[in-house]
Amino acid sequence: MLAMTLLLCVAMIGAALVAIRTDGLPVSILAAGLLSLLASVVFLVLASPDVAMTEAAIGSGLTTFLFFFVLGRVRSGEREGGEHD
Amino acid sequence: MVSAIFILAAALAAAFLLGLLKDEQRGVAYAITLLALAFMTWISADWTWAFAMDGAASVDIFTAGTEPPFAINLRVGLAEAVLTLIISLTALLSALAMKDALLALGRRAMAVLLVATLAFCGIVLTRDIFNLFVFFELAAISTGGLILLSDDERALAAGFKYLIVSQVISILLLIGIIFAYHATGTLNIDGMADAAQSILPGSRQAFMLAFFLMFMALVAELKPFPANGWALDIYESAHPAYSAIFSAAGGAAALYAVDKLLLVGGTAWLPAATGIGVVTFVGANLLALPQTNDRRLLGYSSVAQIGLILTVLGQRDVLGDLTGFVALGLLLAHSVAKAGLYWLSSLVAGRELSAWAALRGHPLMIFAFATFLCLLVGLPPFPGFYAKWELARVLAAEGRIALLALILFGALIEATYLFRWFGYTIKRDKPAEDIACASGNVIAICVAAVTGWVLGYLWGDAANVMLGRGNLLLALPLLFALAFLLLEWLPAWTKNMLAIAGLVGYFALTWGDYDPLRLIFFVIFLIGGAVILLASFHAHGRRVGFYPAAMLMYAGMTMLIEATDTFGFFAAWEILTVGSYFLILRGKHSEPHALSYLVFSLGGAFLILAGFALAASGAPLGVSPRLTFALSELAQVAQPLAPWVFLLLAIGFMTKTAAIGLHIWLPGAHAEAETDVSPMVSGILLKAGLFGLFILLMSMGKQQLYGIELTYVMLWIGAITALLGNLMAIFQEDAKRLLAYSSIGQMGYALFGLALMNHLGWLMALMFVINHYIYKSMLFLSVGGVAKRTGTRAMYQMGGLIALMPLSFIAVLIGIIAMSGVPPLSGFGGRWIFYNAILESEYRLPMVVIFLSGPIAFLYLFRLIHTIFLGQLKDEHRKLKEAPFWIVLPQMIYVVLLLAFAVVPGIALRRVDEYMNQFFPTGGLNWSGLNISSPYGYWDPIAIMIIVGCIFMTLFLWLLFVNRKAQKVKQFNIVFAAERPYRPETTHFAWNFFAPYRKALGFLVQPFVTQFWGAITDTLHTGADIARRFYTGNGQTYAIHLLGFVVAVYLFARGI
Amino acid sequence: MKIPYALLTLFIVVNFGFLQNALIQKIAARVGRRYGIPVWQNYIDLIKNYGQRSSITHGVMFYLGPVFRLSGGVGLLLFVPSIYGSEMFSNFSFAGDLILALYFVFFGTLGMALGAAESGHPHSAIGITRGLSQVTAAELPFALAVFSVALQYQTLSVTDIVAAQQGSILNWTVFTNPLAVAAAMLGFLGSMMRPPFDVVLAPQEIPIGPPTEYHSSYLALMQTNRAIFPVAKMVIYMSLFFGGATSWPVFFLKVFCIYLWSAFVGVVFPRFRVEQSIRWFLIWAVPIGVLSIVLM
Amino acid sequence: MIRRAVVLALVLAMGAIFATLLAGYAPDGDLNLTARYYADRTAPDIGSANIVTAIIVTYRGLDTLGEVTVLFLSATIVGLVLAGGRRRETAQRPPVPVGELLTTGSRFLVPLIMLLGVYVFVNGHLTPGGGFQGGAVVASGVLLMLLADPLKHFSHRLIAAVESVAGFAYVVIGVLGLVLAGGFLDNRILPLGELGALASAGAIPLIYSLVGLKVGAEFSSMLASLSETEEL
Amino acid sequence: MIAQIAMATGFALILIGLYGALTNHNLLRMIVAFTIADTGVNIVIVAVGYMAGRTAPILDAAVPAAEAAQRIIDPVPQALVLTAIVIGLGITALMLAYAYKLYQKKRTLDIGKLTELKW
Repeated sequence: MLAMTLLLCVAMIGAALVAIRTDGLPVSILAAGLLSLLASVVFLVLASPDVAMTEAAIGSGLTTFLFFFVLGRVRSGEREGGEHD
Repeated sequence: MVSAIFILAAALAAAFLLGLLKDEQRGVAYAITLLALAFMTWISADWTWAFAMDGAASVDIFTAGTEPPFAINLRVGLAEAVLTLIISLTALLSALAMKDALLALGRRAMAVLLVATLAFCGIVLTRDIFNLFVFFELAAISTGGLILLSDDERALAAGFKYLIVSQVISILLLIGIIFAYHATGTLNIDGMADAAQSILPGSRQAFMLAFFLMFMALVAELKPFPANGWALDIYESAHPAYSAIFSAAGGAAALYAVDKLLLVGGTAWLPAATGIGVVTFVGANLLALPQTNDRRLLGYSSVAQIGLILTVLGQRDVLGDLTGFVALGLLLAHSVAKAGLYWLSSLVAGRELSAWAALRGHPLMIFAFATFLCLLVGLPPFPGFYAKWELARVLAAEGRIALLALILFGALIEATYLFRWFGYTIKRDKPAEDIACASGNVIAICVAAVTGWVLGYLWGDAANVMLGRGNLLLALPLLFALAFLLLEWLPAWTKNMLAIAGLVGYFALTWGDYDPLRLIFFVIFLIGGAVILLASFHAHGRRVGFYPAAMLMYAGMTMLIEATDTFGFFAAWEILTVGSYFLILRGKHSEPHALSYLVFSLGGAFLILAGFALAASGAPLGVSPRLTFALSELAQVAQPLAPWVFLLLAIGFMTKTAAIGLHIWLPGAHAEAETDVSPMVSGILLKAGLFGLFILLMSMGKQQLYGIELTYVMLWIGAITALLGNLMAIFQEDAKRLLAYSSIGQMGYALFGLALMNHLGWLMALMFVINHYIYKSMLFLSVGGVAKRTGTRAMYQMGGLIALMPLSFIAVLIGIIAMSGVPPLSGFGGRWIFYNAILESEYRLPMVVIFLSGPIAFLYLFRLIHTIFLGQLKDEHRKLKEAPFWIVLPQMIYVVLLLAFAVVPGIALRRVDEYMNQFFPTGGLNWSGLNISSPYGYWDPIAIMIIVGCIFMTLFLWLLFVNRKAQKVKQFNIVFAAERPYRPETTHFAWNFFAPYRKALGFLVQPFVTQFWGAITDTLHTGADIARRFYTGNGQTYAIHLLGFVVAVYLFARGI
Repeated sequence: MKIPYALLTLFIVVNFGFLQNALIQKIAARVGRRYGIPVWQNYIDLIKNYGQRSSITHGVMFYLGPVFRLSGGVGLLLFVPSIYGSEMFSNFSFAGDLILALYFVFFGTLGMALGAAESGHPHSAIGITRGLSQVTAAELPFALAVFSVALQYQTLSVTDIVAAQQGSILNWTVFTNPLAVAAAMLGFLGSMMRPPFDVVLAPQEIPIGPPTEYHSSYLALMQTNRAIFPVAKMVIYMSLFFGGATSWPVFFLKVFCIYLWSAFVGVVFPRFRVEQSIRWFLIWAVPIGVLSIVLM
Repeated sequence: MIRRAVVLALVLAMGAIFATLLAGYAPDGDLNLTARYYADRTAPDIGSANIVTAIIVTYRGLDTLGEVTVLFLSATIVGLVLAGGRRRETAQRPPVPVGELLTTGSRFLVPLIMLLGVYVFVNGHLTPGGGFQGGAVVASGVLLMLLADPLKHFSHRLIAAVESVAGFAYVVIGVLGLVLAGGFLDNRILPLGELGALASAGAIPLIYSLVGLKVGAEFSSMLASLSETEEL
Repeated sequence: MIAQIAMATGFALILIGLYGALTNHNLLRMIVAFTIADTGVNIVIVAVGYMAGRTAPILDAAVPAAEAAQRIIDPVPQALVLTAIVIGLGITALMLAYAYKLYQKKRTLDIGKLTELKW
């Protein structure tokens, strides 16, 4: 149980770092979606199924979709505003 | 009453109902929205009435049928009811104001508006911390939505910045809530507060941190100083009606949330709240100085006011049950004023401050604008004034002087930029397009203005009930002044008749119950005022705005005399300051000078406020600082404080008598005022300062501060003021400025006399009060009459008017004879008493300075009469008529008065002389028949008058007899370098009349003081201009500011 | 019964004034190795001016100028007791004390200024400016001296001050309070329109300053004042500093000597500009006055 | 470059605060006051098997009402914000042809998803999940339909009607709770029924299904308004 | 021990999210970073409520109502998180709509270019 949580946590932090540091925006959004998914698994480990379902449905499902939808609408913008600072 | 939950339920039901309507039915949707808002307003008004009238206890409303700690409960007390009333009323009026924007965007925007109101009411009502978080998020999202109402392109970016910041806030708040829950076991605020006391030391540190995070999140909602760039952008770009809601309702709700949270945190966190509040108040006010955009300026002012109220909340431990009275007073004043100002800004098209000049065509709007500014700055009869007084009293009692000083400094800056704005509105040229008089806006503004005055009455009543302060709005003189607001439609002369009748009537009613000293001031204020008002008959048309302002000034002065306790005195002091400000502002070029007058006067008034607060706190330790502090009790102030109180009050009063260093406002204010306003302000208003000094010296007498005798310092100040005032007067080219500087010099004399602290010194000062009133009013009136006829005030452009304006000449001649102290007239009496006074006093050196300023006074007087009336008559003035009858009449009255006073000075001075005995028994005058003798010399006015008269008449008749066939010739008929002069300009010697004096003593009149004050204002402006670059406009930077702010406060909090 | 005696004093002083002025001018001329005017010259001028028929006026104030001037001179003379001790020659001193005399000096100056300004002549206006500036500066040391004397004798009535100085010469103020007297005598120079400080009249530069436009009977009044006014002022100096006069011969002698002091200085020094004279008074005369008060 | 350094410093400072919080954290040995009350009182008072649902719907009913309003608000404002964009059916390039697999798959899957969604929010008070999760699932079903047939025009009128009716009904139930039972949003207006049965826990199932419907409608309206905006 | 780990990761996520939000100039990247931070907060909240050796707060056959108080973990944080997630979504949707509208009006997604409102 402990080992699994450790693994999940490390994965989550990895996903978060990828989401922040990566250049491509789609990759970043996907990483955030993955993070959400991992989070819902952690919620299961922390004995809160309700939250897990919500996180899965809304967190990874809808949020990621919203991002892709807006990204689609703003495709050209992504290239031009891509550089970090 | 309807349960308060219906406020939330009704809003929600209406919002969902709007969804059902078709898009085209916008009218119906708008009607439903107004109906829902009206219903919410009615419920909260009903509750407010119940609490205020029957004083019922606060009521808890349970949801989900279970006890609070386990379910969310709402509480409705007086504070909550009033706040929900303000929130829903502002929302209703704003809905009216932004009718077209709402109709344009359709029913969705109306639903969002309803939910926004619901969210703010929820924040106020809920007692559950997580529920508070939900309502805050609801408010954030609805703000995001309502920002779209604005037609300003930049609103979108502002909305996005706001959402970024609210994300950071929600992170902090959530973490804070969960750890607080973990430490205390409950989410209910009251439950958490009880549990916090009994936390075992182990987890106390964790709870403190959790509370810190929650506290920081809520304070961030209050737009604290360094981290409020996002709020200012919203205020600037959002629809003004929405900004009204955001500022009035949003501010009120967030403040009450912080108040509830502070219950949990206990007294450990109050210093932090005070610190943040004061920094915000002073910082935002400072940065508001260089603002030019009106809505952004209002944003800064709103942030500052919320900071001030946070400070008051931070002082809860000291204010005790007064916290509600003070905080609510300031909050309501802020909400009503800010909402009103934003609605006004929706009328005005241009966004610069001077674009508001378009309001000038609508007197009602100007009245509303003035009401809102007075509400904000906290001038009497409004709630802010009572709140500021109680706050100052308590802070001084607790010895928190630095905090009081900061608050007063911030308030002074706020008054500066607000009234500078008012000056632009009244004086700058009107922009082309008039204001868009949408009915919704106008209704909202009028309701706000009326609410402002009603609040003033209510707070006065509350102060009367709770603290025994007189309700200002019930004071007869103030009511009389305000009545003139309603009579504005009458022609000027009827109003003038009414005013004079009022003044004289009031004098006749109440002159009996005053001691001789106050009676003399009372005579000058009322009867003197009535005589000057005679000159106002010359004006034609309605003269809108003159009479309310003038009567306000006179009301202030009468209340000053009537005041027995420090509160009444200070209220009167501020009323006359405001009244005289509006009066001076009427002059053609008087805007900058009126502003400098107001800033100096308010600065002085705040010093007096601090002085009285200190005096009240100085009461003997055993006795708790009393609520009312009688003026006479100033004498019993404990020793360590007494000199400080004396210092503060003396400087405060000396700003009004324009002592050197504090005098730069006087020349502009008196010279640029209207013809009949200059005598009022110069002849009468300066005496208010002297009256204050009389009261101060009568009660506190001599004071020592660090071994220096304060009255001795005042002696020197008086002497130097007299010298420099007169010296500066000599070199003036403008007649009215010359008289203004001469007033400074004369006030220096009077101050000197007062500071001598002996019987004759005070008598001389009083003699000066009477003399100065008579001849200064006369001179100002005559110079005003001449200026009206010739169209100029520059003396070198006039000349030879004796033939055309004989009456004015006689008035000025008698005036300068009296003023220069030449024997037959009353001026000599003043000088004679002065000589005896200085013989008695033990100081020597200041005498030298006063001796030099005596003859100098004679110089500028002669310059006045020579350049205007004597010498060569200019061509363009050939066909001038005498000054208007109504301006000449008061002058003739004064001439008769002067002669009478010269012959029989006893009528005024005798009773005052006996009255003085109770302060200085030795060294009085004894009045034996016609002769007046003092320990040193004697003076027989009637004998002098007769002897001089006889010699004069014999010689005059003899000369007339000898030259009975004399031939009258024009001025030009003179032998001049053996040729006949052609141009009058070449032979009228007037420009730079006292050139030798300038060469000899010019170095004394370099404008050091003006440069000094100029340097201060410039540093403030440039400093503020550089500091505001801090708001770069980048949303990310604002989030970084917020984080930095949280970390900074954490480091500071770790210190305590 | 007071009035005839006052008129008698007036008559004596007028004649004494005419003779004294002529004598002083003769002395000044002799210093300049000129013969000088005959002693009775002033009487001739007076008769000539009153005799002139043609007279014009520039308005009411023009009339009042000389009237103010002369009544100032006469008033000053009569408000101060000429002869100490004699009831006859105490004139109208019951009406006011030293301060009345001090401020009555301005009455004449004010009148003169107003009258001259009404004449419309630029020279008189320039003369007035110079006159006022200089007189006010000269007034200060005198005022300080008077204050110092008043402090010394603790009274403002002239008779009491003179009474305090009776007895031997040594109790004259000049010995008991030398600084005050020094300041007063320096101030005295300024007010006597003699050369170091006669820029006001400036005979060569602007023909006799303020009274430029005056002629015939107006000038006559002014000349009678020119006789009375200096004597009246010197009466005050005499009473305050030099023990006052108990009889007319002593009166004439002391007044003449005081006048000589201004004459001697006048013939020696060139003319000051106005700011130079102001600075001179403020740098030299005033400190002495201040010292006299502070050391009292 | 300085900006990143400053941000790093600030974040580390916040990290320090969180670290102290973390260090100070000690898990409770036993349930605290509120949790114990919920644990003991939920079954008899509310009759809901899923304690979390009981808390969400009744005990902290106002929160949920607020939350639903949040969603309603977001949907409305997204509609408001995007209302500016030109409608899709104007000069729009023919959409990319949809793959065969997607259309048949969606035709088969959509009803199943909808069924799952309905099941989730109807059994909110028994099994984990509830109105929000169910709504989200329903929305994903609608999303799938959108993907399968981009040109399919959803009648905004219908979605708005469903949303409003559900919201209004929710408020009415709340007020009924005040009128009939103990307080606003009290679920005891209907019989509690027997623990674990479908028709138990008073009004909770009704409320939660209404919430589910509303959330489903809101998400679909959001997605619909998003899909109708034209491409930039 | 699990709770501590989860909470630590939660805090880490928040910090990473904040760092991401405050350094990236692209609006969408900021919004992504904020969602990460929100997830982090949710994890922390749930981790606070976790008690070792106890099961989910659902009363069913395995956990009868009687002994619920000893067997279940604290349900309150879960209720709070559920609301927090939904609210997080609400705000994210709004921010996305704003980002879209800003892009439509200003043709840029760089936060540094939206600075007309300043000083």
